[in-house]
Amino acid sequence: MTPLAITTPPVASPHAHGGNSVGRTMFRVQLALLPATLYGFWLYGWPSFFLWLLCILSCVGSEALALKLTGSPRIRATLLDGSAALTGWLLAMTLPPWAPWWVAVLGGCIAIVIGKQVFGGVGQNVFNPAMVARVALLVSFPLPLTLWVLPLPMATLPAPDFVAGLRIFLGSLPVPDAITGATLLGHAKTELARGLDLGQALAAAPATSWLGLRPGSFGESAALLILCGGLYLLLTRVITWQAPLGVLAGVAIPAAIGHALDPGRFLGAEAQLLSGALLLGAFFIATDYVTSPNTATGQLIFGLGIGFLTWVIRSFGGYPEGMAFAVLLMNALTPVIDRFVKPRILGRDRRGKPLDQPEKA
Amino acid sequence: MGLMQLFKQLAGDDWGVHPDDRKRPAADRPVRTMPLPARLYLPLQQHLGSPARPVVLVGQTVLKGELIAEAQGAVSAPIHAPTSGTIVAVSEVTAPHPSGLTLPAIILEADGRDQWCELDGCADPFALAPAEIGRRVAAAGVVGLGGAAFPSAVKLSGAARSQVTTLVINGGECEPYLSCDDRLMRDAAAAIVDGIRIMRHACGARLALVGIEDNKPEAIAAMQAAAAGQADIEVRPVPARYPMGSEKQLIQVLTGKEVPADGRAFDIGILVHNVGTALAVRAAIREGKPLISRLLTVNGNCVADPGNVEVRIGTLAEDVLAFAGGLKGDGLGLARRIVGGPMMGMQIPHWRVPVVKGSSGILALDAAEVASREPDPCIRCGSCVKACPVGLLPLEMSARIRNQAYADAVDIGLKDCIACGCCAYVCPSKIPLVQYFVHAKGELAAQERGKLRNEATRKLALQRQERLDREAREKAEAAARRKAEREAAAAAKAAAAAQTVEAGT
Amino acid sequence: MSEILLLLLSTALVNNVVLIKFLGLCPVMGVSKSVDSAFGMGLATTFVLVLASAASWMLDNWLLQPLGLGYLRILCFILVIASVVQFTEMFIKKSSPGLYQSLGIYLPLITTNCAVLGVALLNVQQQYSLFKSLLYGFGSALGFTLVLLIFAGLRERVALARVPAAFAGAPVAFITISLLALAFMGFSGLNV
Amino acid sequence: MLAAVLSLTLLGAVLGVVLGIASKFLSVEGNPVVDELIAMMPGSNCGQCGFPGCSGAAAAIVDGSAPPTCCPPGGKALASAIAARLGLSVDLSGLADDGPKIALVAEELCIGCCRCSKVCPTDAIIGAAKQVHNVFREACTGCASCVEKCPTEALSMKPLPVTLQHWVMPRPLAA
Repeated sequence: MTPLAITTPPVASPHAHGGNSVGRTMFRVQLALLPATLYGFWLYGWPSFFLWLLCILSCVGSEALALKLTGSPRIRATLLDGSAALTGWLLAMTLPPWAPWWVAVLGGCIAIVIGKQVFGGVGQNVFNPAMVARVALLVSFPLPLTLWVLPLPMATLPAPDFVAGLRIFLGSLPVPDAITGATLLGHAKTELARGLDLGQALAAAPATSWLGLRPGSFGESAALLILCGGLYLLLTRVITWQAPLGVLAGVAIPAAIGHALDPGRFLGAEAQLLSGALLLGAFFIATDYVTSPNTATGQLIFGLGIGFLTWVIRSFGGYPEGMAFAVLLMNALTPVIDRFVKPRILGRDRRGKPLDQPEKA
Repeated sequence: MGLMQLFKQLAGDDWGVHPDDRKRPAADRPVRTMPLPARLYLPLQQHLGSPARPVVLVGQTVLKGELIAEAQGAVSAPIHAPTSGTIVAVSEVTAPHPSGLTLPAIILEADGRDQWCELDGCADPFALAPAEIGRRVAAAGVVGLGGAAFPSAVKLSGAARSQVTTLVINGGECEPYLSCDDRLMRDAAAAIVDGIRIMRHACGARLALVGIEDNKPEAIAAMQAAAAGQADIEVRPVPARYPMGSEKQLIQVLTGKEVPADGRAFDIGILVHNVGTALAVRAAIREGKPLISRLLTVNGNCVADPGNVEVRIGTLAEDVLAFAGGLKGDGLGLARRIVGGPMMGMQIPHWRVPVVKGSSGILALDAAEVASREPDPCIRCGSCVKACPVGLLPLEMSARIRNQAYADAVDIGLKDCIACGCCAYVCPSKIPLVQYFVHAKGELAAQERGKLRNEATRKLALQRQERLDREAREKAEAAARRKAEREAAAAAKAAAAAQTVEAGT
Repeated sequence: MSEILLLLLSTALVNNVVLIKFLGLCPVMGVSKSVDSAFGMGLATTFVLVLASAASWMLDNWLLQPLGLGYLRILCFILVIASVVQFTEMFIKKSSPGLYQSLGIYLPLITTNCAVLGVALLNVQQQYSLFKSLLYGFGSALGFTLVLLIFAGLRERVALARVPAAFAGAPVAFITISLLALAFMGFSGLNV
Repeated sequence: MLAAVLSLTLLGAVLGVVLGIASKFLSVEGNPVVDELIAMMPGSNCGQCGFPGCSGAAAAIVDGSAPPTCCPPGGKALASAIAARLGLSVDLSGLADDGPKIALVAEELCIGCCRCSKVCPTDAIIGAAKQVHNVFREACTGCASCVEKCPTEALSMKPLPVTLQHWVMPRPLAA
């Protein structure tokens, strides 16, 4: 009998698939970001919308350009999986809401080209692209990156209309001084530097943070909505609980201890947790698949590290906010964590030696 | 259950996957027996170990159940004629294997009489010595029917030697689509229990545990009823979760013990057999019948009339499918042909592949079921790490294999991989992880062979060097000898000449 | 006690030799392809750095300064460092041929590792005591080893990534270490 | 001036003595890595690497003048083993390894000259003078030294047929 010609190359099992896909995961993360983003538009008006849009466009554009230059055969498929758009979205969430247009363009370029495509594209990078861009921008352009506006419902001036918003965004209209303010952490840092006691300086700060009614990054808006998004991701199993819990605990525990020891010197746990990019970072940045450890234990360590470093930089460092630095530092440590924290292989002990065989009776 | 699940997930005990089992409706339909096909193709290697050696000649007529190929070597199994007829050839047949390569096989033309040879049954197996049971099981060519096809007698006698205490009967059948074990347990529970008792007697275990996934309530009920009077046979439902039917996982769930890596279940006093094997052992001992047929599941969206079919070993998949109503729409929507289950089964290049002892199913899947698509790059989501029942890092291993760093992949556990397919099943990027691992294992085996070859070469080169030295030495010795002889001769001549001169004077 | 800790932390993290002072980049780029050899290099450099800090301090305080030979400082320090490195090299060659092989030329090149000479000279410049010099040397070595290890881990990951051909090898390594330096800027201004 | 000269001389002398003593205690005989590599190589001294023998190739690989892939009979297996031992990264794709090959005698062309069997490093070619030669499959290492010696081009290298036991699942196409 003559074997018939094989038309397809041989493939290995399994011949079934669970149906999960990269696109679905990215879509769910974006869905989880949506409430906080919409609320952010309401808080900060048109300029923030332009910032958000341009960040995403810049990221997607850079991705397309980079893929074209590297001669990738799958440009469309890669763009459609939504990872570049998500990077842009997350970058926008960490920027001051009224940052000028060139910040968005440059940020998107840095995030995608230097943070991601240089390493080979999605899944290959070692640092979180959005955080790379955020830190690079902060270090290079400290002024526009620390210009915080008051949420419009709190401001004395009326919200800028579409045209005024566009002009502010394009830099042809200066940001009115009347609506700028300082973030809670920045305020704490300057007050401390002036030798003031934090207890007096920030009497009733955290209460407004739940609703986002204080100056801050675009995505820091309402802690409540970020938390809801995070819980949605947890429930749909897009993320696991280890990294977020690690971040929150890593900040809360030292903050609580420090506050108990010297309330005038250290912010309390609640103020630390609700301010800055902490919640956003805990649920959306620290859970980034690519740049966090593979194992549950590793992710817990990773989260604790981010939390602790954030607290250290916030409390002792030169910058008021340390989330982005902490994320990058722990990203760098991820391969080391992965090297030492591995799941136990069935039938072996933690060191990889086969289990002892019991003595036969 | 939901809460329990959540707790287990929190505790990190969340191995495996929960695929859509798609066992019904095929599992609920009664078993059909397939009529005898015209020709049977019996590969000489249907089991793990060395291939069997044919003991028949072309043209010879054989009776049903007659030995046609004998076991050779310590780990091997004989092959018997599934029906009476004439041996028409000893040639090659396509193996149930993705490579599409052929295997040597005996081809038997059925004469239609289906006449049994003389069988040597035993009314009271418990009077037999355990070793005798092992011998009979070996002679009947029984192999593990769960899929691995390891000769059962080797396991039984090995277990008896290492004094196992527990016999685990694997009724997990965790592969989606397949329901032949389910069907056997529903229809022949009493016979299976009898087989279990015989095996327990043969291996000397005290307790027999039957593990059945809880998605088969009818089978659990039937087995529990059949084992009712037996204090030492316990039927235990286990949670439906793939790969529950894998030996090490089932042992862990049933007994809480862990088989050491590089070790076997014997080492912790456990012997595992499939339910189908229990039935085959019973037939071999009680009736003296060799293993010549098996129950298999014909399933998949492309099959017109799916169900479980009793098939003679050596029947072509083509004939089995024709019996099951053929393919829908003449196989237009067919995306993949599989022997075995969808998670670990073998893709086959065409349907002219024989059913062997370890074939548990024939699947004809359409494109929606296969859901194949071009893979994306790994996004390191870690789903595979969570799903891996062995605790490996599939993403790291595949990245190393992609860069051909096979030794590095072994360092992080490639050899512990059981190729269950959980990682590839959950991968959002659809990376064919198992293919990477199978490829790497193949490459490593090839390298190992290369190493052995190098060693053999060195030995041969050394021998040649010795030979050359010896030859040179012998040549030198011979030359020396000849020279000595020549000199002696010359001396003698000279002496003789001197004498003549003397004599002359 | 807290002063000791502070000095260690500040030399290891805030004023990291590699990422902030840009000293000793040659071995960082050269021996960071695998974590194991990076660890070996880190140990070797730590040994040399600590020993060289102590030896150069003694040399400076007990010989050069009393004799007024400050102008011979660099010459003498290099002599001492070279000897220590030579000794280390012999020791590693004897005890771990594999590590010796994988460190290659970078092992003798510790001699010219500017971190070593730099730390020895900085010790003199800041007029540290012997104990503080040792601490300073050790802290710097700690920072060096830490960065080397982290960087080697990152490079092992990057080696498995699909880096575009134009960036493969050294370019992507430079980008990686620049991003690492960016991350370390978070420690700037750190004071307790 | 004198102090400077003296102190430098003294320093140099002391350090020199210390290092001299150390080199006595820490001396290493030969290069153990080369010996290890020699033990790994096929040892048939077939010469395909371009070095006089396996030990020459091992030394060249260790000092870096030859790549670990220079041994064709060793194939990928040896190359990756050597690379692992030396901690080198090696590009295996450059190695022409399309499966093992063995020599085959075309019987109708063989004149029984015995030239091939003389060069075979493993004595894999059997046959007396004026008799058709044959290659002993198990002993042939595929070094191809015999091919060029054959005056009638009766010898050729043929790939071994792939069997189920030797088949390797192809690597998935890169995404």
